[in-house]
Amino acid sequence: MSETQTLNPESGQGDRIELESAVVRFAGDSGDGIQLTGGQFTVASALAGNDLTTFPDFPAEIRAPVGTTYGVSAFQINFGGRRINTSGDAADCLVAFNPAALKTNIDKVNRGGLVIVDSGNFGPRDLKKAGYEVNPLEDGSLEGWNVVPIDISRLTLEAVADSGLGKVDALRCKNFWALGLIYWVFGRDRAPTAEWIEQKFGRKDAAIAKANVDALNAGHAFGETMELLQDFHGYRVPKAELPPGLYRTITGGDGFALGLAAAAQLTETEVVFASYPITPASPILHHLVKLTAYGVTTHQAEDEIAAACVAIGASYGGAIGVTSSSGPGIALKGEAIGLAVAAELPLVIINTQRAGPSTGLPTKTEQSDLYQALYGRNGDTPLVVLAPNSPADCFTMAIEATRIATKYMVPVMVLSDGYIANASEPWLIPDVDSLPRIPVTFRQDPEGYLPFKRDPDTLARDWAKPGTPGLAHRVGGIERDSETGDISYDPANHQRMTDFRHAKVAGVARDIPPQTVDQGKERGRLAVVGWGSTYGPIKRAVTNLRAEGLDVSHIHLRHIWPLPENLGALLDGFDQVLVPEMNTGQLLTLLRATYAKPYEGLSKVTGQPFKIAEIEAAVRSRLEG
Amino acid sequence: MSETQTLNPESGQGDRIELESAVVRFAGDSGDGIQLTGGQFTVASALAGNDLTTFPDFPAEIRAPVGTTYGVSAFQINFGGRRINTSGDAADCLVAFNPAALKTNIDKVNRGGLVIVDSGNFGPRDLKKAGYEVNPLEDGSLEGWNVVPIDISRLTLEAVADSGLGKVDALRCKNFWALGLIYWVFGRDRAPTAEWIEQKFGRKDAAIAKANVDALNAGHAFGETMELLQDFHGYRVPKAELPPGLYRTITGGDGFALGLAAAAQLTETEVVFASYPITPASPILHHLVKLTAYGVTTHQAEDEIAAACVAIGASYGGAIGVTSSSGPGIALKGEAIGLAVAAELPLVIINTQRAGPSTGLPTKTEQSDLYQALYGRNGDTPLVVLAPNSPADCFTMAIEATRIATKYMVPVMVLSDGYIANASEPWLIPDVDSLPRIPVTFRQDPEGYLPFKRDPDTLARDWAKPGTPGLAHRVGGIERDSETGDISYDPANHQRMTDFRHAKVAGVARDIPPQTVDQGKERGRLAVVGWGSTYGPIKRAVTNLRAEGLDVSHIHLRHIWPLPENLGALLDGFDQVLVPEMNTGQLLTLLRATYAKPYEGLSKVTGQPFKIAEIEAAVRSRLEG
Amino acid sequence: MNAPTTPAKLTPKDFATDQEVRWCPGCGDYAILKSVQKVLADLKADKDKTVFVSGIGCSSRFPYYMDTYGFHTIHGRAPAVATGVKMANPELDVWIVTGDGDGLSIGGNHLLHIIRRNVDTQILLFNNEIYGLTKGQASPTSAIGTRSSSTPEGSVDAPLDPIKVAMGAGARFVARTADKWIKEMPDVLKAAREHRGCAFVEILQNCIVYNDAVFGEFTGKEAVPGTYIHVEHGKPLLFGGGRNEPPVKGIRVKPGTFKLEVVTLGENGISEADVLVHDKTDPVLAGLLAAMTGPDFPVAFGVLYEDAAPVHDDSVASHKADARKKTPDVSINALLKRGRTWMVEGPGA
Amino acid sequence: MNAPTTPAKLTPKDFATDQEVRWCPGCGDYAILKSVQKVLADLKADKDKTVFVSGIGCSSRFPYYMDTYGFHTIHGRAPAVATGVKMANPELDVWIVTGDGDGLSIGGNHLLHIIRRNVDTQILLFNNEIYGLTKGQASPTSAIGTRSSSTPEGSVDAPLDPIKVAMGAGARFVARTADKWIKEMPDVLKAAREHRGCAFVEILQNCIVYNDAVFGEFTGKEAVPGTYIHVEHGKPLLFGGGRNEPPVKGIRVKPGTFKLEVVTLGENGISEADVLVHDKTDPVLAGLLAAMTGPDFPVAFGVLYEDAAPVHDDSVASHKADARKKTPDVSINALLKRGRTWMVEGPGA
Ligand SMILES: Cc1ncc(C[n+]2csc(CCOP(=O)(O)OP(=O)(O)O)c2C)c(N)n1
Ligand SMILES: Cc1ncc(C[n+]2csc(CCOP(=O)(O)OP(=O)(O)O)c2C)c(N)n1
Ligand code: SF4
Ligand code: SF4
Ligand SMILES: [Mg+2]
Ligand SMILES: [Mg+2]
Repeated sequence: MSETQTLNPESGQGDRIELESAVVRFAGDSGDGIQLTGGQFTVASALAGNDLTTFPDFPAEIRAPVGTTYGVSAFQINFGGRRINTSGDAADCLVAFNPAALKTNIDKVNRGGLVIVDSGNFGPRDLKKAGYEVNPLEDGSLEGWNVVPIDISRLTLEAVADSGLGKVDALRCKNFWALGLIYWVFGRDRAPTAEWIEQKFGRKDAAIAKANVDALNAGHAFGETMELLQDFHGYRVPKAELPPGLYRTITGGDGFALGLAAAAQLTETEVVFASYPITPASPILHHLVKLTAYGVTTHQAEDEIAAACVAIGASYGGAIGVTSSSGPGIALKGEAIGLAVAAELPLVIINTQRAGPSTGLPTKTEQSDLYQALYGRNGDTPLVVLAPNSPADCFTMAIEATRIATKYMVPVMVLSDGYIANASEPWLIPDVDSLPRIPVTFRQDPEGYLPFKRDPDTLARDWAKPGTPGLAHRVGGIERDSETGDISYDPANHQRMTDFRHAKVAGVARDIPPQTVDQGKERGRLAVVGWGSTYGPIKRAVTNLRAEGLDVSHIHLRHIWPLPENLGALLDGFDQVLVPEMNTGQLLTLLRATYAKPYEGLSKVTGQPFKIAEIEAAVRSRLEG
Repeated sequence: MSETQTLNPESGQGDRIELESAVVRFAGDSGDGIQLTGGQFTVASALAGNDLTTFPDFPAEIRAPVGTTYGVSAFQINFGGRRINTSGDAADCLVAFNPAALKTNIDKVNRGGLVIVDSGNFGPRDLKKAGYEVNPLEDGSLEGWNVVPIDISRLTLEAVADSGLGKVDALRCKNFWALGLIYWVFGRDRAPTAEWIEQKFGRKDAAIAKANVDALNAGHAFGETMELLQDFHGYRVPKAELPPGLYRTITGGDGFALGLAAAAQLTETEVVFASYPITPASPILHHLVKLTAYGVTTHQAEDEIAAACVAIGASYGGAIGVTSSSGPGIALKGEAIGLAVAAELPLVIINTQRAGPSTGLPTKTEQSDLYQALYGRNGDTPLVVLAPNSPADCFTMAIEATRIATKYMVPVMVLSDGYIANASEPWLIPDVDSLPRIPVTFRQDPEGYLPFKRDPDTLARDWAKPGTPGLAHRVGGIERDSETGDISYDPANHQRMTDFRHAKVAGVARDIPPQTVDQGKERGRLAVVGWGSTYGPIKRAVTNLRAEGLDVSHIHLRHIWPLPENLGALLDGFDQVLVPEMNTGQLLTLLRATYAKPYEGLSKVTGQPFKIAEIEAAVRSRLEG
Repeated sequence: MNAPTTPAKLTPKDFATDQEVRWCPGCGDYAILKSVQKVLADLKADKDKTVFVSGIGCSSRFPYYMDTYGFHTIHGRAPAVATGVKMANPELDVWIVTGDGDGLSIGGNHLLHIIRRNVDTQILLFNNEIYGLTKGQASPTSAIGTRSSSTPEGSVDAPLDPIKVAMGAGARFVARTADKWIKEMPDVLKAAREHRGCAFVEILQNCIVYNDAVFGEFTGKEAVPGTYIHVEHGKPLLFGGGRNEPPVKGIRVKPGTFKLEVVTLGENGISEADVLVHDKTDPVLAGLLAAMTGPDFPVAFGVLYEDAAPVHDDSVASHKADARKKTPDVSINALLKRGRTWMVEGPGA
Repeated sequence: MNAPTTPAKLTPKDFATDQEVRWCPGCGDYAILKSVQKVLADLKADKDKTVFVSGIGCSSRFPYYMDTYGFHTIHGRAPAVATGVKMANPELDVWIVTGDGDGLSIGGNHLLHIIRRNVDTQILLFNNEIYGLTKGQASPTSAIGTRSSSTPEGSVDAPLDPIKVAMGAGARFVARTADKWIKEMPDVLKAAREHRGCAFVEILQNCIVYNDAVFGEFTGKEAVPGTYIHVEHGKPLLFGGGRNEPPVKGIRVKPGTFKLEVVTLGENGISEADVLVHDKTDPVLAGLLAAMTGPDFPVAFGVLYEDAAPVHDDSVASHKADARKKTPDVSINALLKRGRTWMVEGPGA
């Protein structure tokens, strides 16, 4: 059983077929409004009570020529009447607006899946641009799928004929025509989308708004009146059981941005966010520039080094310095992060990882910067590493990072990735007022102030803001006396400070929740240990395997360094430990080094997330082999 | 038994006391010519047939005010009739030219050691500048040592009275007076030093030359005629048994510079060395700027990133690109090193490590950049890591790094440190003509050229120099097709290339010598596993402990990544494995992660090398406890 | 030998690779690519001796489309990599392609220093006043008020003027052209290639997606007469007539100041003789010309400044030659034995 | 309250820390330290509101000796750290101390950008034309031919002119002084502090150990008359008389050019009236003055250029104020609910 379930349209009996969950994929030219269409379908599914996860699949090129394979933009949604953990291994239903979209996406559709194609776009030039020599709709190459060619272009033109729009504008409505059809397939309510269209276009151009609504309705009517497949009356995906409350969708970029704004409020301290644009990290900046009113000042620096240094300067100045980038940019920040470790200043560093090495595959996801997070600096330079496991968790982890950074006066690296950054999921909006405050105190008392004297509990030094009377002091990157902070070349002092830095970070382990088992027993034959964005596929795979009766548990780390205090003992309870990662085994290195146990890795480095089936197979081979 | 042996002057019987080895330390103001004095004593000891190791102890300040403690410059030499591995845990004999030198160095002298002090410099102002409230020569605080106060200043002035020099210049001769006295103490020949003085000053100023020689002779005569201590007739340190041949002294900086020049000759390929000044790495640059004629072009770049990029550009252009720095500078190069890994170009990176984190203690030694070497980049970015274990080994490792980099088209990181950089040892000059050539072939044949096609054996791609007809091609940091090198977003290709990069570096293990045991048995109770500059103290400690009958072996890694293929099995032969490092346990992490065995670390992070006694104690506590 | 020694006539296509060009349709980069290919063809350049080095950005994809040697490096570092290429092989003709973000934001330091060292390369800075590849953030050359994904309310920081920066670093060749000056661009590029030393060329380039038409008024066929001037060494600074029309305006020094002013020919007795003659060796004039912007002044195109100076390649070469001259024996064995050495005799001795 | 609100008279000592100053005896840094301490005392600066931020180098040890807030950061990055400090608290008076290596080699890019953004700070660039702390390698300002540990045969690359670089980045305040101008330096520093925006001050500083006396001829008590000029806004550019002597020479524009020339008063009928009056708002004049070097010209000291422009601190502040104005409810709960939301009813509903 996989996260998604292959459709079997033939089984219909006049009624809608009930599906536990379904994966729909829209694909077309960047100009076809694919992301917008997907977004509307997402809202409709959410309103219909489904749980869901969505993932946009942008072209690597900014704007490729129309009709080319590398210009195809796609959007995938997995929605269901049960908890949804991934955007789906493969689609049950594809809408392809042109040959290029069909070509690049057909392999992502389950055999037997429904493939709706705008046959109006399959002329010789369109086929040639996509690199087809023969029309795939005619050569039998699509036999394994339930292909439904519809001349959506023509039908759209007909539907909006009396709108007064020119042909080009009229054709722009075809995504809504297709959306209407898909709404029929899944029995969705059109009203909210129609409303949205009114709001978006209505003010500027009532004709365009009306045409789009007409197209939406026409597509829907087409579904109702025409038989797409023999005896096919559409699907029904029941409501999921979700905790009640107010929901919105959230991406990883949103999560961090909103989480930092919340952190500014919870700490009652201004956040200074400094970064340099880079894929796939930039959405955090793009969101935060709109949140100035909430106590977050943003700064687009001249480069990543400057961004880190601006954040460090801001922390020195009494704000919460945050910097964000992706792998290559984080590499550049290494020296500056060392300064923050040495000066013992709070600093939050967000790395939205992408496929490396070097420029790598900027738009593809990977988890290969864990080494860099743990070890990517000169000297013995420990810091705290956290990893959210979903878009919504970015909100939580932004706050957690701020809490640890300010409480321990230490840099905290948060590892997200391209998948988390762009994926979107429904989010039960939390009540920020009910979250625990994060008390941040600035030293005020000049009496007995020693810049590097420590709180005996946290080992944090005091945070003394410039401008505070009587606390003038100097800090720097040269080794500091363990109390006065003056430059010290004393060997014993260097050992003491090294030990302090180490113990301070290690001590954070006492201040984080003990590691729990996400699913399965606390002891057993095999534990799958994951971190970050592999949460979804591991969770679903373990659910499936446990349903089959296999003795497997899922442990997911969100605090990577220090590791939770109980982790070693927990892992000792399993005969085998399997660590799936989208890298060549980086968490594996950490765990083996820490516990000196021969845990095994499962590595995938393709720029693509794990499939549920891949995890299942790996576990099975170990438990059944 | 330690590397050095405490003197017992009382045991003299009119004859010189024979010592297996001795440690002498000179200390004074930077302006007192301490390093020069030490250098002369080194040559004299070498000519006397001793093995030796020396270490200069410069002040952190460029030129501090005269008489201050932080302006003290020192020089230590350990020499003997047996193999000498370190510059000595502590001195047997100290020459202190002023109170500040006494104050900062007395703790580095063995109890009972001989302390010669220029009492002519112990006036109230001198004492005050050094922070003494009472004259230590008079308050009994030096009771544990054999202190011999001599008014060297006055005696020097007397000795050179007829030189015609003014008082200031005359006083400048006092280091030679003291050297003469020490020559008497250890029975050294004055002639070569006198000759050297003639050569150095003779041409410019015969009077100065004569005065210095007179001072040298006067100091010596003083030793012969005056009794320094009761019944003390000086020491005799016998000749060491050294392999015959022509010798010179060599520091780590010299080793790298000469090794790179040799590599240029052995590969018949030009070396382009690009770096940015930084302590303690700069001596390599300072030496190489004088070796232009030998096929090494140097470039002082605007920063470390540029230095790495110039080296990468040079490698792309068909030269051997080399870059060098210390920890903070290497941190800055991380992104660029990733480009070299991705573009698969040869690159040699030399890191002369210093104490971190951040600016740390620039003049102090540490081994804390191993993590950074192994893991300090974004992405899965494997490269080769080597570590010379002595100044002379830098010569060998520069050549080895070049061999691997050019054969495998891969960056090689070489980890030296502040101790190796500045320590000096006698070096049996090798015959470079008899060293194996390093064949470097540039692709010439356009037929079938594919930029990323690999040699099936080494997995290296061809090196194609711009300017070669018919080979025009493009490389870059975006993931490349595994044959054509064109940009490829194909998931399977990314996995393949990731695997290639990994396998290529792993394959180097087949091309390096199997790990040997430096000393002791191949199986046993405890193996001490070291790397880099801890070689000396570990070697001496293990020698001493083995002489005591303890079952301990010494294994020293020079190839750190990939690890020698037989290492795991070798370590399995020992009940315990102890890994001493001047960091918080970085090689330990690598070994534990690789072999999943609970090896133990011994950490020292003071900016100072291990003492022999510290290693001995750690081993003893494990074998005797 | 009878083999022909001059290559057959080359065409721009000879410099094109088989890679599909993947800029957005309508991007100004296409025209620049064509122009560079044309110039190399016209000059019968040896493609095996030509190297394009770039950083990261839309513009920096350039090398993939040139059938020469090429290195698409990392963001901002192309000048340093190019310096290394030249040090390994000074005979190569090295072109650096960079963007306003690549060259003036993250790469500003390397730009300063390659210019200071006067490494014999051509730098083509594609200035579209925006970050194209990362989807449209403000760049250090974005005009104040530019609305972008990182400055939704309009950018507030003053932009850098690329030519002013280059001159500040001591550039000895600076020129400006634009994607839309299809006819004029090749001559500027040729002049850059002919210049020994580091030739800095700012190319105004339209990013149709994120910053469309910011140069529209004063570049190309549709440019408004009077908004631009093409300068030429030794020729009077005349402009304003529109395409193929005689100029109607000129530029002269505002008497008694260090400022320029625009004069109208025929007004107040002004004739061509009153107009300043362009002297490309005058750095002050170059600075003033580079700084001209509308609406009061035309934007200047062409070679604004050129004056020879010692070239890095030559100083490296002569340093090598001197060293060799001073070191008759370059064997490593001799080197190792230099300085203080001593013999240890074998046990038999 | 009766407590005094104006602080008692401050002395330079009030700004000195208990740390032993560890520059080499005779280093020019001592005089600069004294001068800065004096200026802060004279201006009754609030030391709790004053921050010194530096990079790495001998010069960058400066903060340890100032009893104010201080941050000794990493090599070349002080401008970026200082920008962060100002963003956290714009009320602080932030001074940046950097060297010719720190500021113009590794830190060149940050220097460009803090100047471009016009962050309200004072930048003191100690130019000794050498790397002091790392024991004497050539720096990007070393004169051609400088023999150093990295250039034993003399450096070959053309040096950068710090002021030219700053002006190239669009600086709105540039000044030059020297360690040996003990009497004149305080006024320059005061002017820099008074300037709203980024004030760039080049301070020629003697490194007695590695580059002694390179400025000896034209700085301080022993300077040769005629080799230097102290400029003042609105005053004629006169010089050459030596200490306490009336000037004998002047500077004027070489007629018909963009060049300056030196004239001798009383010769060929030249009088003070023929001499150019310093206008600190003229960037071209500032550039020409900054570029003057011996033997033909005197070296210029003083405030060469100053002209107000929008300040980064203000644009950040007004951006914040605007945002608050547009967002009446700044509760996060309201923010989270913005946009599309939907209710999921509980099982009981
Ligand atoms: C170290 C690093 N930082 C950031 C990026 C992301 N990045 C790629 S191109 C670019 C800017 C591109 O702007 P520009 O140089 O103006 O080129 P254009 O795309 O406009 O031609 C950025 C920020 C990167 N690839 N590497
Ligand atoms: C990243 C890094 N690179 C290199 C160094 C070594 N370093 C310290 S100071 C310095 C240059 C100092 O020159 P300058 O800025 O002119 O200051 P000065 O000592 O002359 O005052 C260098 C190269 C360093 N500390 N950090
Ligand atoms: S984003 Fe702009 S600069 Fe980049 S290819 Fe598209 S049009 Fe050209
Ligand atoms: S090395 Fe030079 S700059 Fe540094 S403290 Fe000494 S004299 Fe001053
Ligand atoms: Mg751009
Ligand atoms: Mg300097």
